[in-house]
Parts: sequence; structure tokens; C-alpha cells
Amino acid sequence: MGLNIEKIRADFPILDRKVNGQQLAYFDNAATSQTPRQVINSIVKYYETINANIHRGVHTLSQEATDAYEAGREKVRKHFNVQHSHEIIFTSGTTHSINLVASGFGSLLQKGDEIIVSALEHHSNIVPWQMMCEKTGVVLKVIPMTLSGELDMEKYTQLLSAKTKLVFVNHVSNALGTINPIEKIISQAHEIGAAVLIDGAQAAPHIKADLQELDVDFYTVSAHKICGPTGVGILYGKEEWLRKLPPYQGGGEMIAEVTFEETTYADLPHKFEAGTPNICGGIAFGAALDYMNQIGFDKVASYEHELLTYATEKLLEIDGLKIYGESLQKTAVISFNVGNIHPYDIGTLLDKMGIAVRTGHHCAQPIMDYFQIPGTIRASFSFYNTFEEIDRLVGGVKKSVMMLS
Amino acid sequence: MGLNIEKIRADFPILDRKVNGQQLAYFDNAATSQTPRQVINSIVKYYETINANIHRGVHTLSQEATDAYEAGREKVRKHFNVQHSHEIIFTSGTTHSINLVASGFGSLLQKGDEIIVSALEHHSNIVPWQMMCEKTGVVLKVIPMTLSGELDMEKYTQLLSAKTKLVFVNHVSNALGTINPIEKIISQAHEIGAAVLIDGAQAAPHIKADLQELDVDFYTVSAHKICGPTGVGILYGKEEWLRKLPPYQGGGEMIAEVTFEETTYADLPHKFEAGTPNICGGIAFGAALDYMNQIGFDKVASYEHELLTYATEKLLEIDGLKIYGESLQKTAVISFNVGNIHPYDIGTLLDKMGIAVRTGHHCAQPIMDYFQIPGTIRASFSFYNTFEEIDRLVGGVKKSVMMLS
Amino acid sequence: MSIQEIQNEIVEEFSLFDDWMQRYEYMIELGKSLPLIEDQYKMDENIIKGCQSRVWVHAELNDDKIVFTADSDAIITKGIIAILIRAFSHQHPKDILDANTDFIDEIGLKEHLSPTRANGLVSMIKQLKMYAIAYQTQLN
Amino acid sequence: MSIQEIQNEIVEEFSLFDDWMQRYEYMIELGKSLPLIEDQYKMDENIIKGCQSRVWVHAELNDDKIVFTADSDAIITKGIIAILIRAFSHQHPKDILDANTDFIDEIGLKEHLSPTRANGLVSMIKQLKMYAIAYQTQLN
Ligand SMILES: Cc1ncc(COP(=O)(O)O)c(C=O)c1O
Ligand SMILES: Cc1ncc(COP(=O)(O)O)c(C=O)c1O
Repeated sequence: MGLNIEKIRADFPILDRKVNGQQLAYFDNAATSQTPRQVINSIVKYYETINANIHRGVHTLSQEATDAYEAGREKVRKHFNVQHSHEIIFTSGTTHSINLVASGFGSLLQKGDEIIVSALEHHSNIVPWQMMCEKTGVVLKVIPMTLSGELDMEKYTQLLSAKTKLVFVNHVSNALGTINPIEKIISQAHEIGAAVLIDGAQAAPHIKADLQELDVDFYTVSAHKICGPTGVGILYGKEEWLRKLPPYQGGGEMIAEVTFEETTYADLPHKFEAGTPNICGGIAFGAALDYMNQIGFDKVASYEHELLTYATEKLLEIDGLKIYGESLQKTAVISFNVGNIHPYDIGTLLDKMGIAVRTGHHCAQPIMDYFQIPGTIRASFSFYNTFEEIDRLVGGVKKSVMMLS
Repeated sequence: MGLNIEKIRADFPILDRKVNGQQLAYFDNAATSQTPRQVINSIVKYYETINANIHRGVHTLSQEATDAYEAGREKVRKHFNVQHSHEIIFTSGTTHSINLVASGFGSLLQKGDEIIVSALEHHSNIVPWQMMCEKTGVVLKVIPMTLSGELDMEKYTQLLSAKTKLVFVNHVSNALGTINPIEKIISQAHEIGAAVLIDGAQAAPHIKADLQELDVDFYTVSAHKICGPTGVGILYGKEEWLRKLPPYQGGGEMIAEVTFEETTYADLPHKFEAGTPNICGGIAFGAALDYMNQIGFDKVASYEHELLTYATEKLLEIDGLKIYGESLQKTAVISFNVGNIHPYDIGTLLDKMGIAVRTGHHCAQPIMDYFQIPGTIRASFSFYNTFEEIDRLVGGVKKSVMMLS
Repeated sequence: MSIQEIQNEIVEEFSLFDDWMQRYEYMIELGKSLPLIEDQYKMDENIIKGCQSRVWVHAELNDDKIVFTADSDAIITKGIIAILIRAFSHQHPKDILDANTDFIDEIGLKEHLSPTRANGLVSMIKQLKMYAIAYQTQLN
Repeated sequence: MSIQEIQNEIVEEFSLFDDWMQRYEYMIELGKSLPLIEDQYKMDENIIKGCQSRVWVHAELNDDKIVFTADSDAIITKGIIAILIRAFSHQHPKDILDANTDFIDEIGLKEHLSPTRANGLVSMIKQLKMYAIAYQTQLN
């Protein structure tokens, strides 16, 4: 049994939209996914029935909001097969999650220690570490990439040494769609005693990761990329690591006792959740996971793979079209250019035809530098896209190229 | 012309709720305010029509989402009479805003420099500074409070010295409702060349602050306390200060150029807005300000003052009831205890009667320590509360005291 | 009496009341009859976390049975722990471990059964069972 | 011709087209005829920020009038800057400062008029006016 796409599309009110007089075809899913009415409804229901500040409230609304928020955390725990719900920290998104870890690690490492990043990363998994290295004298090493957009795993093995304390790599590259061999990356790092952070922002919408099986130390997700709301995400951390890391932000909820002389910190997960969190966001994130699981990740993955195969085939028929990222292990992302045409030009004309793609460096400049291009056109597919929409994309690219040549 | 309370209440779906079989009377507004349907609608509209990742997107949805988000920023700018919209940084809330400043100031100060906090602060305006002081050797001084719950301004003057670099005080105390004399605090600090951060979390729902007139250096607000959504807030900073502070988090959007050798940061406000922000939150925050302004802050303030006066009078008729915080300058907050009865007991019984109050230390333990009490019962009023609801509160407290004695 | 019998008894007592007020009044009454913890055991190590009020619990083994004493600074909390102690005190560790706590729901205190509830009923139950585990190990 | 007259001319030309495709094709055509900036001025200082494509603009004073040249790596952006330059080049600084840019809306390019737009039309206009301010000061 495949997916009932028509039924699924009816869940997404925005897909009915007209853009520049044309029916919207939304292919910017890697930037942010669209939101089904089930998730929108969970937001409305929150504000209409239980909105209240959580934790320590004796009144019913506060209690119900707390229970709903903690139920959201529990859904995340279950989805990623995490052992303890206190290993799930709610954050405002992947960027926040990574900064939390980078900042904390700064105080655990010493000058001369090494940490390893990959050449395939989003800026959010580069800059926080650069900032940390600048403060601490820790050395940043880079796993290079190959022409097919994959990590050079031999070089990775060579980079690992007794000095290596941490490796941080994305599960899936946002710019190219490459699925990295994180099982290998994790096990090799663990062999020499280094910890591993996997940035799961791009993987989460397509792959249901079993974090215990992966044995990963940290994993990060943004809700807005997986049918959830903006402004919320999670950091998974193994309990032992979360205990070792110092708190990141100070404030309400994250303390046990405060005096002006001394403050003691609260237990996990509160230690890392200072201030009023995105309560509604945590609840709606849970609703988004419910939605995705009800559809089923296996079905999503196989349907998206069909879309990818079809679109790749059709696009490659266009003269001068080059696809960046040719790994066999890819999510449904196609990053491409046509001849010397600037990606911005094609993106602008596609938009006039109602077709939404992203153009530019996709917050991954090192990848663009590697290919020596200013950017790419990126079409990223989701389970609510259709083959007809892909036909429109291919036709639109052809038309644009004609106009621009 | 006063407020049309009936019409206003109809804007808040949650106020129709029954709690434990009773009509809800919501007096936990200082913890979080309720959300009018105008704001809920703005959220639904966002996800149903323009949801997309912002900045640099060439397609229409991205453009419309960016425009709406930036329009939200502009509404904040206008509301607080700020000069430049890039002086408004969107954050996930006051706690985040204060941590941003505290972390950045850490790198501008030196061992032995002094910073001044007040005894009336929320943990969110204490702990981040303690963490910073621990790292840097900067010294934290405390403006003491008086029995009436006001700041001892003479002591403040004495604390100021050439060593003082920064003063951070809340505009309104969340635990007691005291409105602090921030004009004086700011001008005295400026005279000796110290900067001032005002935590406006509790003031924003009641007082429309003119930040240029106040000449304050930093001001913080949480949307969820001013009829807006959870997970978003702002940091206002004078341009010159925001330029001086180093970036807080690294990630997408906040950079100009990234290579593994060097990264340059983007201009304000992006320098401090790493990652995908709470896009919908910024838009709904703007809708909340529209809503409040349409009602009018003058009317809100005078009506809430009537509620405060009425409730104070009626509550004080109860034998053994003591109110903490007796400043003449107060927002509509009443923090109290009755005899030796534990606040939790009264709060629990009120909840059974459908009346929502907060009990405990209100994230302001130093105030509780000062009064040597475990906590208080806090009833905090909003413009949608009624005199009848206050009668129920007073009756409820009486009934609870009877049951508990 | 077995734990189950005591629980039945408590359920029966509470079933006499028509409304929450009477139930709470009775609970407060029970709180006043709580077997109080000796002052020497009222120390920080015995405080149960997760409560907005402070709750101390002490356990002793007497003739292979656990005897619980407790106190709290809030009366309602005292009533809740009193009900728990009435059901679980003077029982074999194993029986305590085997016992369920559905009777809490049946006596109309369901609202306190959420793990996030400020009064920490769930933490109290956990704590009592922890003592039972500890003494059970000791007896083996 | 005055700026207003040129703008009217441009509006008239664009009014001949029925749909966006023809308009964009014409804009691309105009882009190809853009008076190109000399390579020596194609440096980082002359890049206009806020554009997803790179845009360089250079200005020179010639007989009290400003002469603009420009380039971009994207054709559509080139078309947009070409239209602007056609309207503003060879004009007195003061006239440039006084001119409005409503004609952009009238030729159906309204969507580019948002300050956050990735092509940076608003930044381009700002930049042209900045040059005008600079030269205006110089002439006074
Ligand atoms: C005075 C004051 N400051 C700071 C905060 C923290 O705000 P938030 O929890 O929204 O970050 C609060 C909220 O309770 C407050 O009342
Ligand atoms: C691989 C990857 N990492 C991190 C991020 C940053 O996520 P966010 O912007 O939600 O913080 C993204 C989002 O584009 C991403 O694709």
C-alpha cells in the first residue's frame, strides 16, 4: 500500500495556494516543510483551551499545559527510541542545540585538543565550533568531500587520533542531500574515545533514526523541517554527557536554589531549559511526529525516492544541466545548475510560474567553494509532492533556460 | 470611555473554559497572558498561506514570510519608539535576551569590574550574570530592597562607582508588582558611564515604554506575557552597544562569509539571529501588539488599577492576610499569604473553585528569603479580568482559610 | 489488614462524600493525624523532590515490616502522604512493591496523579517504593 | 530627457506586453544592453549588499551629471539595474535625489519592491541615491 497523496495534500491548506496566478508547487521543503492542519489545530487548541505557564503551577491550566508539553517530549523520546525523556532537551531549533553543545564543550576541552567537522556541513554546524575554537585554542579539522558530494572516509580515518575529542557531522547534507555513513563515523570515533554529534536537521523529515542503536552522543532536530512549527527543536544528549556539560543559559526553571551568593542547578532536562520555553511549540512538535508516524516513514521514504528518481531522470534530459551531489545514498534533494546561468535567474523565473525552489549557497558556502560555483538551484521534495508537479518543474526549467539563453 | 470588557472577553476563547466544573477565573497573568483570537488567527493564517523559510529566498512564499516577519519587527520598533528596526533583535524570550547580553558583556569586562543587580529580580535576570561573573571575575553588587518591596535608592547611589560598568534591573517586579524608578536608575548609571539593561518582561503588558525617551541601553520583552505566542521575545539594544557585543550564537543567517579558515558576521540584526527564527512567532507578536494598541494602554492601565485597588481593599478585610509589596507604584499584582497557611494549600483549594493563581517563589527566591517565607499566593490581573471574578477570588480565599484552619 | 483491604477501606470512607470540599476536608483531617517523623530525621536527605511544599519521609524496619513516618509544611500535602502511609505502613516490603495505587483515582484525587503535579504525589509513591526495594534487598 | 520623461517612456514600452514572460524577456534584453562597468571598478567596495547575485555599480561625474555603469552575474538583476540606470544616468545629482521610483511598480515589477527582496532592487536604488548625495555635496 502506497500513500494516498490526494488525501495527504488535503491536509495541507497552503498547497491550495496560487502564486503569481499559478498553482503553488512547493519544492523548498529542505528549508522548511509545510504544516498539516492536524498540527495547526493542535496550536489553536492549545491557545483556546490550556495556555498557561508550565511547571510548578498548582492550577489546572498550568497542570494541563505541563502534561501536554511533557507528552510532547515523550513523543520525541519514543520517536527516536531514546532511553530517558530527560535526555531530550527542548531548544528553539537545531542552531540553538548545536550552540548549546559547542559552548559547553568549550569548557571541557583544552588547547591543542582536536575536533572534527565535515566539508558537507550547514553553517549552523560550523560557526558555533569556530567560535568555540577561537576562545579555547581547540583545533578544527575538516573531513574533505569528493566530487560526488560524499565524505572522504579514508581521510576521516586518518584525521582521527588520540587528540580527537569530538566529531560533528550532519546525518544528511542540506545542500546536496547526501546521506552520510554516520554509523561508521560514530563507531570509528568511539573506538578512539571521541564523542559524536549528529546534526539531524535534514534527516528527520525522511529517516526515523534509532538513537540508541546508533549509539550517538548528541543528535539535533528542528521541528519546522518535519511538519512542525517554527521556533522549536530538540537536542538529544546521552545522560552522562548532559550531566558533564555545564548549563548554557541561566534563568527560571533551570535552577534548584538561587541566592546572590550561590545558585545550584536543577536536574535534567531543566538544567538546559532556562526561561519559559516554547510551550505550544513543544506540543505542536509532538503533533507533527504523530502525523508523520501515522503516515509512516517507510512509505514516505519509498515514495520520495520515486520522486527523486523520476525528477533526476527528467532533469538530466536538459542540455547543460549538472546535478551536484551524486551519492547513491541521497534524500529527495536535487541541487543543480544549467550551463553558466546564474541560479538566481532560473529561481526567479520558476517563481513566476508558481514553482518554489531555493537558490543560493544554502548556508553551506564551503560546498559551493569546493565546486567553485556561486550557488545552486535546489529542489527538495516531500511526500506531499506529485509527479505532475515535477513535470511542471522540468518544464519550468526548460522554459527559463530558453528565456535566459 | 472605558473598556468594553464583555467585548474584550469574547476575544479570548479560553475564558469560556470550565475548570473543575467551575467557570475559569484566570489570575496567573504575570506568568503568561491569554491569547486573543486575533493573535491565534494570525498564526493560522501564517501556516495556511505563507509559511516558508525567510531571507534570501527568491520564491514568493519566502518573500511574503520575510516581509511579514520584518513587519512584525517594525511593529515592535514602533510600539517601543525605537529608532532603528535593526536595534530590535528577535529572541526566544526575555531569558534568551538577557543571556545574550550577559554572555557578550563577559568579553567586554575585566576582573574587578562591577555590575549591579537589584534584590527584586527574577532568576532570569540573576543567574546569567552569576554565570558570567564566575567566568570573568566581575563582581556582582546588589541593590537591597525595603520592607515595602521597593528598591533602596540611597544604597543604589552608594553602590555606583567608577568600577560600575552595567546595571540591570527589572522595570516591574514579577513577584510583587513594584514599578521600579528606572528613569532615575538609568540617569544615575549614565552619569558615571555605566550601561543599563531593563528587564521589561513584566512591564510590557501594562506600560508602553518609550525606549528613546528612557535612553535605556537594553530592554527585554517576552511575547507570551503580552497576549502573544510562546517562544518569542525581543532584545532592544542601542546600535552602538549591539555593534560592540560579540555574536552570541553561530549559525545560518548570522554570517556574511564562511570558510573553514575564517567567518565574517552579518550586519544587525542578523548578527544575533542565528538559525531559522521563530518566524510565525515574530508575526504573531506583531499581531499581539496591534491588538493591545487597538485597546489602548492608557485604558488598560487605568482599568487594571481599578481592579488592583478593589482587590487590595477586599483581600485586606480577611483576617491575617498580609500583602507583600506595598509600593504606591505597582502593576495589578497582589502577592499575599494568610497567617501561617502554606500558599500551596490555598492555591490548591482555589483551583478546585476554578480560580487560577500562582503559588511559590515566582522564580524570585531572594525576595522570599528577604521576607523569610517559602512563597506567596500571587494573583495577577489583566484587562480581561472583572470585578465579579475578584469577588470570587476573595470568597475563595475566605473559604480556603476556613477549610485549612 | 492487607494493603488491598486498607485501600478498600479508604475508598469506602471517601465514597461517603458528595463533593470535593468534603473530600478535601477529610483529607486535611487525615493530614492532622499523620504519624509524624521525628525531628532528627527531618533533614534535607529525606525531602521528596518535585513538591512545591516540603515533604519529609522516614522509614524503619520493624519485625520485617516497614513503618513510615512523614511531615510536610502544607496541610493538603500532609493529607496526601497520610493516605499513602495508612495504606503502606506496617507492611512487608514485598507487598508494598506489589501494590498498585489505583485507589488514589477512586477516591477522587486523580488530578494529583500526573507526574508533573506540583504536590509530587507520584514522587511520594516512588519514594515509598524505593524504601521498600532497599529493605527488601536487606531482608534477602 | 528628464528622469520623469524617461520613466514614462519605459512604462510605455512595458505596457505593450500582455504577460510576465514578455516583460521578463524584455528586461533580460535590456540587461544585455547595460552600460558595463570597467573591470577596474568591479571590486568588492562597489558590490551592493542584499542581493543574492552580485551587483557592481560605478558612478562618475561628467559635466555635472552622473554617469552610472554596472554589472551583475545574473541576467535578471542586470535587467533591473539597466532599467534603473537608464532612468538615472546622465542626470544632475539633485534631480536623481528628487526622483521617485513609482514607475517600477507601473511596469509590473512590484514584486521586487520589497526591501527584503533577494535581488536587492531597493538597495540598488539606495546606492544610486547615495552616489547622488555624494556628488551633490561635491558640487555645492
Ligand atoms: C521580571 C521577569 N523577568 C524575566 C522573566 C523571564 O521571562 P521568560 O520566561 O519569558 O524568558 C520573567 C517571566 O516570568 C519575569 O517576570
Ligand atoms: C543540515 C542542517 N543543519 C542545521 C540547520 C539549521 O537549522 P535551524 O535553522 O532550524 O536552526 C539546517 C537548516 O537549514 C540544516 O539543513
